[in-house]
Amino acid sequence: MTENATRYSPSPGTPPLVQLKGIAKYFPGVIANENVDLEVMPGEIHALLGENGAGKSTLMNILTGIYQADAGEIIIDGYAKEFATPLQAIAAGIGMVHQHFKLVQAFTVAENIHLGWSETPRRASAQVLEQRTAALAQKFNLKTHPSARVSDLSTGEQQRVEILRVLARQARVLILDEPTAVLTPAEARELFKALREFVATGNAVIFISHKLDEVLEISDRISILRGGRKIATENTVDCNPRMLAKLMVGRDIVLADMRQRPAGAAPMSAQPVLSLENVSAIGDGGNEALHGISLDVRAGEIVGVAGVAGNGQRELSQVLTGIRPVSAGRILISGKPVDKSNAAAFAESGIGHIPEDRLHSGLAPALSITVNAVMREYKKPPVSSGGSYKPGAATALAKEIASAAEVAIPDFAMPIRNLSGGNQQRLVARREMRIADKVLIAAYPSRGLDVGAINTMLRYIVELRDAGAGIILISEELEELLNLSDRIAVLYEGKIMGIVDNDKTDIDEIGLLMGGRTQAREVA
Amino acid sequence: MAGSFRVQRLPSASPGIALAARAAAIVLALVFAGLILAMTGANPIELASEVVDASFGSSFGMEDLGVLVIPLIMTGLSVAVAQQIGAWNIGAEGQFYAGAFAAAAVGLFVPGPPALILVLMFFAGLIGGAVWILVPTLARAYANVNELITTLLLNFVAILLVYFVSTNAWRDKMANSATPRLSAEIPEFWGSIHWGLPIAIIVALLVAGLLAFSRWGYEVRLVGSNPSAAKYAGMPVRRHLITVMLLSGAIAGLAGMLEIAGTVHRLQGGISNNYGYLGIMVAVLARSSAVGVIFSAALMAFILNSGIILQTQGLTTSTVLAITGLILFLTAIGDELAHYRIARDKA
Amino acid sequence: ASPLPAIKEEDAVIGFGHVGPISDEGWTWAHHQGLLAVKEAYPKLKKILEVENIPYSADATRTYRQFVSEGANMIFDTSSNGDFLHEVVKRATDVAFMECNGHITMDNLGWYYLAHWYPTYVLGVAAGHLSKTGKLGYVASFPVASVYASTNAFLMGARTVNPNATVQTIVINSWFDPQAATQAGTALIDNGCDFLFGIMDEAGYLQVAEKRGVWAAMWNTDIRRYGPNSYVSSILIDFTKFYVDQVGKRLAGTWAPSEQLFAMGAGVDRDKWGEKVPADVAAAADAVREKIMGGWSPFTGELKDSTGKVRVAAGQTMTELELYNWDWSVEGVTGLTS
Amino acid sequence: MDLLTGLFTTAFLAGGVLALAALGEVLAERVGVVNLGVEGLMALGALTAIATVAAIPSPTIGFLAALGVGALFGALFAFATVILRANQVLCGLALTLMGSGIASTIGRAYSGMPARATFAPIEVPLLSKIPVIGPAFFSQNILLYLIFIILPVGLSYIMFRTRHGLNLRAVGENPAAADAAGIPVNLIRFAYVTAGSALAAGAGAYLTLTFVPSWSDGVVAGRGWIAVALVIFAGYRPIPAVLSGLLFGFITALGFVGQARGWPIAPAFLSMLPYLGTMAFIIVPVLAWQRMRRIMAAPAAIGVPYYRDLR
Ligand SMILES: Nc1ncnc2c1ncn2[C@@H]1O[C@H](COP(=O)(O)OP(=O)(O)OP(=O)(O)O)[C@@H](O)[C@H]1O
Ligand SMILES: Nc1ncnc2c1ncn2[C@@H]1O[C@H](COP(=O)(O)OP(=O)(O)OP(=O)(O)O)[C@@H](O)[C@H]1O
Ligand SMILES: [Mg+2]
Ligand SMILES: [Mg+2]
Repeated sequence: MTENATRYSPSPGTPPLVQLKGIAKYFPGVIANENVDLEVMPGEIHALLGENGAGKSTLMNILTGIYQADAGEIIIDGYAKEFATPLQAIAAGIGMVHQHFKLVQAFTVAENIHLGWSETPRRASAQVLEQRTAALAQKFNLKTHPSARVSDLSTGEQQRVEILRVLARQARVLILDEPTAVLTPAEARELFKALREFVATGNAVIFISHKLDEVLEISDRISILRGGRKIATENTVDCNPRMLAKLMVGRDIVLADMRQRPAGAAPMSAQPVLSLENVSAIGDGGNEALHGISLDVRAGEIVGVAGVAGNGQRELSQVLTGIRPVSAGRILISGKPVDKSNAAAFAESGIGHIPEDRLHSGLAPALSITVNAVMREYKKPPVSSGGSYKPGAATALAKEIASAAEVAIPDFAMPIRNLSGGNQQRLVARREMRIADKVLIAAYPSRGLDVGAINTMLRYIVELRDAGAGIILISEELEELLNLSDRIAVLYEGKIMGIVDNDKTDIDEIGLLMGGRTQAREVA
Repeated sequence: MAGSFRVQRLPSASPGIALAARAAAIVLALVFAGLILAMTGANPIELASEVVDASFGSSFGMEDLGVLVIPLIMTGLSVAVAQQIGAWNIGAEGQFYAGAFAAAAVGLFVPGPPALILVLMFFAGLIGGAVWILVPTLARAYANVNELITTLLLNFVAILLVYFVSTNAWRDKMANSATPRLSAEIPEFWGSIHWGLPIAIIVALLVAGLLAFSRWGYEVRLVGSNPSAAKYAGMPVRRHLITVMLLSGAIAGLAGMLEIAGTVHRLQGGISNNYGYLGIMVAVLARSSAVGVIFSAALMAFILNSGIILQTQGLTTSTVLAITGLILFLTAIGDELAHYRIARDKA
Repeated sequence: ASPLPAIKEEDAVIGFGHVGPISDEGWTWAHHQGLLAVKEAYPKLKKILEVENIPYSADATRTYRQFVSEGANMIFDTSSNGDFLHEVVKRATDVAFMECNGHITMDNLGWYYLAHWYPTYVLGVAAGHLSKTGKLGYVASFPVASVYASTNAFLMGARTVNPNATVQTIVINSWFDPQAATQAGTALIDNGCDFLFGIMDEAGYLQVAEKRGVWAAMWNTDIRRYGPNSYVSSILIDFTKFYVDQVGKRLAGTWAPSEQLFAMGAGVDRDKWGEKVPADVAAAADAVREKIMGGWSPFTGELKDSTGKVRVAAGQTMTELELYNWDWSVEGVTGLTS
Repeated sequence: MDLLTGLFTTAFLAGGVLALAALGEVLAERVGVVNLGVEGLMALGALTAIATVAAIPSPTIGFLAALGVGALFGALFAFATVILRANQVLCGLALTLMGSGIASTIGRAYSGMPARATFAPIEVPLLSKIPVIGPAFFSQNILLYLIFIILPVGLSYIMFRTRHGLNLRAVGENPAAADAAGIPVNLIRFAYVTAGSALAAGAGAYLTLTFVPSWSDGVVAGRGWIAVALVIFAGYRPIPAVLSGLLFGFITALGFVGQARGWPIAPAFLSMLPYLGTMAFIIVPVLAWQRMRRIMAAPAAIGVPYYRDLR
């Protein structure tokens, strides 16, 4: 606890605000939850921890009436409840910010805030909704564009809409499923302040996160799930990161200094392997999203890209991988200018890409794991020869990728959608690293991963760097950037505000740049 | 809460259960229809044995099925192919006519030995169908215009075009509204079943093979499933959209060619018994699998032919239509229910 | 070819294949009346097969084949299915086939049709009297022989009264589409036509005529109740005698393929005049009817086509087969060819 | 009657059928369900209207009865596709077959019978005297005002200006999001698919109570398919849906007028006009004006059954 707001203390004998008893949920072949008990007291911020796939989201989906439990009881304020539909849960004061956004892409922010809400005026014109949204955004101090279409927003901006929506609904229990994964530290701090104010009046928060520091900072108690079962509930004051990690994973996690290069690692090259020279690009909305960006990556180097989501990261990663054409400037691969943006050619010349939104743009969710795993190498033997495609060889390659990614897969013909987000992420990362001889563009590679998995993911990236590839690491995690990058570029409104050397900078300076201030001192 | 049993939906139904569900749906529909028929005084058992007898008991019946299944395989395949890339080709009907039109043009006006003419007609059919879907394809690929509506509208145009030529310029004076008999005919190999049947099956297998075992097929599946991911992988999204839609049109056009060169032998209005629309059902029943289309076309042919048999037994067309609808309706439900299983509690 | 052997009534199976529904109150309904007459005349027949709505496609072959499988001894195709039928005819040589509006005969296939152009000419005379504007409207399905004969005969009749009369056709490109027929009728009236005629099976344009207060004549059956004030008459068709006769011959073993065009008064005629048709108009038209029944043919040259070319020389009379296969419009008929 | 007036009059009559059916389909597709049963529903409605007025000679009762029958079959379709989540395309086509089959089976008893009661035109005083447009629009039957003014304006108000409209559109765009926000997805889908089916049957009733006042087998003649197409053309919006019905009716009428006036174009080609014209109206604006793409976009979840447990 850093700053202490006035704590709410329930009078003795007050029943828990939320009590789950013996909850079980089975999916075909999976025990998502079994015999889970959970108590959340009024005034409490209760953190829920667990590895990817531990069953956290499932448990919360049961509490919000989206899933029906196969066994167990939900007790609110001491009264047993049946939540057959989300509406009943909402009526009982339960609100949730979902891990996979529940937003209507074609609607504006204002419309998304107001849908399904009983307080929405019956006669709801666009103007009215936008005014109300602006007022709400002001009240909860979350920046949004009420009239913007959600499909035009970055992931981070979309998440802000989700948070605003639930806060606006004055829930008594607020469930946040990895809410801060895409917020800047400053924004996260704002959010925490709001959460503390929220519980100060006797409300409760269930907070799911993989960021242990954050959990230790914000929560009062912590429950840990593993393999669908609850392992423990502890008071936060009694916890430390190492012990939490061990509880979650069942073994010790060693956090190493990633910038340390082992002997035999490839040295940083003198010449850049990938350069942008004054590159501009047009965004989906038709406006210029990148303005005259210049950036070099050398082999064996990790260049971090910091910045609040929505400041051109998506466009930058697309330009760097040939998906989006440049409107001005040029791109050089190993010193040779690229004359036409072409994603296949970029991939063939050794540029891999872990995309920001893996489910939407990096995978075909409805197709098999095999098909998705070979997406980068289907043109090469052994998967294909001539014009033919060999399903057997493809599955073999998929198995190879899966084992490198340490993902256990029962059936490679099953749609990849059925895998957990974390496992999808690992597969994509391994798939991309196989082709990234020159450069890997990794956009938010650790987003949504548990500590163990983040550790693995970052290890992958460092291994690749040591093998001599240049890395562009786009992230909002300043800790992560500082822990890995050799240099950090800060993106703000489509421009690079500055590129700083990791050895000569600190969080504060980067924070200023992220806010749009120009660089205070020059970097050599 | 829930007892010791619970209902789960599996992402895919096991083939055995799916087949059983389909059979159950058909049986249920027939029982239902039989009850209604019995109420009107007909003898449903007798009718049913008549259907089986007439379909499989005589060479005539088998011939009818064999001839009817050809256009159904082809139009079903056409729709299924378009589905691979995520497009709805509601225009197989029109492309069928366009293919028939083009093939007839060759058959009527190009002199030459029949074998050569047949080959030319084959390609004319393919091209005719592809040309007919060209505008919807380009409109979809370059302006993202929904192909469902454009392909549908062109059906009506194609039908009018065929009526126009067969009652005007190309008319045979000794027929009411048809062109003269085409010089070249696809030979028959068993009764009235012509070589169009093996051709249709080979084309379906070829397409299935291409989709499963070629790089092109791999890319097409990916583009059809998630264009954004395909773009990310550097695949030519638009080019595949165009080629697959043109292929879909060409296959439907070939259906028209096979029908006039093998079965009808003249160009005239009305030669397609809604084969294009039936192709949609065939493709849906086959879950857009190219091999599955062969089987669902056979099922559809059996249902349709049974309808004709029932009509000669005194059932009106409209009753038969309603029964066919009921069968398909229950089949759709059965297909979905096949995904569910009842599981025992693990607790 | 030797005639098909006689069969006992108790063993005989007769098939009827129709293009439309029996309930169409037009063409198919008329043929169905024939079937009923056969049933009445030969009550002991083993079976009468009847299928409606047979599409003009390979489905027709399947249907007629099914008739044969069911043991049919004689089959009537009531709306020419051409090759689709002939395919079956060739393979079922012991079955007698009659094709309505057919064109060829085989050892076991004959054809029959109606010389509808004569009563149509009579209706044309009435139209010439009744139409004030001289603009006659015609709702057509497709530009086929029966439509050419119908429009031509209609105008020729009208021109005997009003030499400036014209027939404007609208082709709706469908054999059955009440919505389109209604719209076509409306468009004709809007364009100044005050007498509608056509070849549709349903009452669409008669209802329009009634609503708009113009005259209308119809085909096939008496459907005056749809427009009692507008109804002039119909080309009334009657197949009962023909069907009973044909079945009788088949049973007796005397059936042989024949080509038959029913003459006026023998299967085709005008209907009883509409209630509002003035007596003098009816009388004038009936006088022409008498003349035709007496053997006179109005289809005598000189006849020019719509381009002005002389197609039938002066004094020359068109043969019945020429009338049956008419494929050009006489001067004054517009809309069939462009 | 003036030619242009006649054109408009038939455009309203013929277009009304399409407009009402298209409105029904807008309702279904807006909540994410494709109903290809329109053709069959129209046949059922057309017959129900005729059969009802044969017993009770009131066109209003006939129309309401058709709505009821449409709702009944719509509920059956919705039960299969929304509750049981069976394939929408297959169920829709099956509904068309069943509807047409049942209507013509029962319809045998009613063929040859002119509608015993129809909606009579009402002359709106003064307005009906306006040249050209006056008689075409202000001396029409009451249903026409329902179809061309009350329903589209009302529905588009509900859809785009109310809370309920926001919720129903959300169901068609992203049922999972709607569900999580507390919107009863299946209830809304069920209700709107049923209501939309009622309107489709209403279109059939409109056909036999005003435009072609009698039952005959096949009277719908494929207009149901056109209505489905027009919905896409109209960008899934009520007002454009009725306008596109009107446009289609107008171009069809134009084709007939062209024939009546002896335009030197073969009738077959004039008959192609409405189809080709509609194609041009779809493609050209999108080519000319990029923003149309977004405006015309279909609800994102269209045709996809919603499973809560599926991710
Ligand atoms: N709808 C579903 N169908 C089938 N399996 C599911 C479904 N939802 C979740 N699962 C499975 O249930 C298990 C728990 O998933 P859940 O999403 O609750 O995990 P989580 O703890 O939230 O993980 P993460 O940290 O990755 O979000 C996983 O194995 C997952 O694959
Ligand atoms: N993400 C997508 N979702 C659905 N369809 C898509 C998608 N991406 C492409 N398509 C289809 O493929 C067509 C061509 O795609 P492509 O990406 O080449 O076009 P574009 O560059 O986005 O469009 P344009 O150049 O016309 O602005 C699109 O018009 C569309 O029909
Ligand atoms: Mg989760
Ligand atoms: Mg043959």
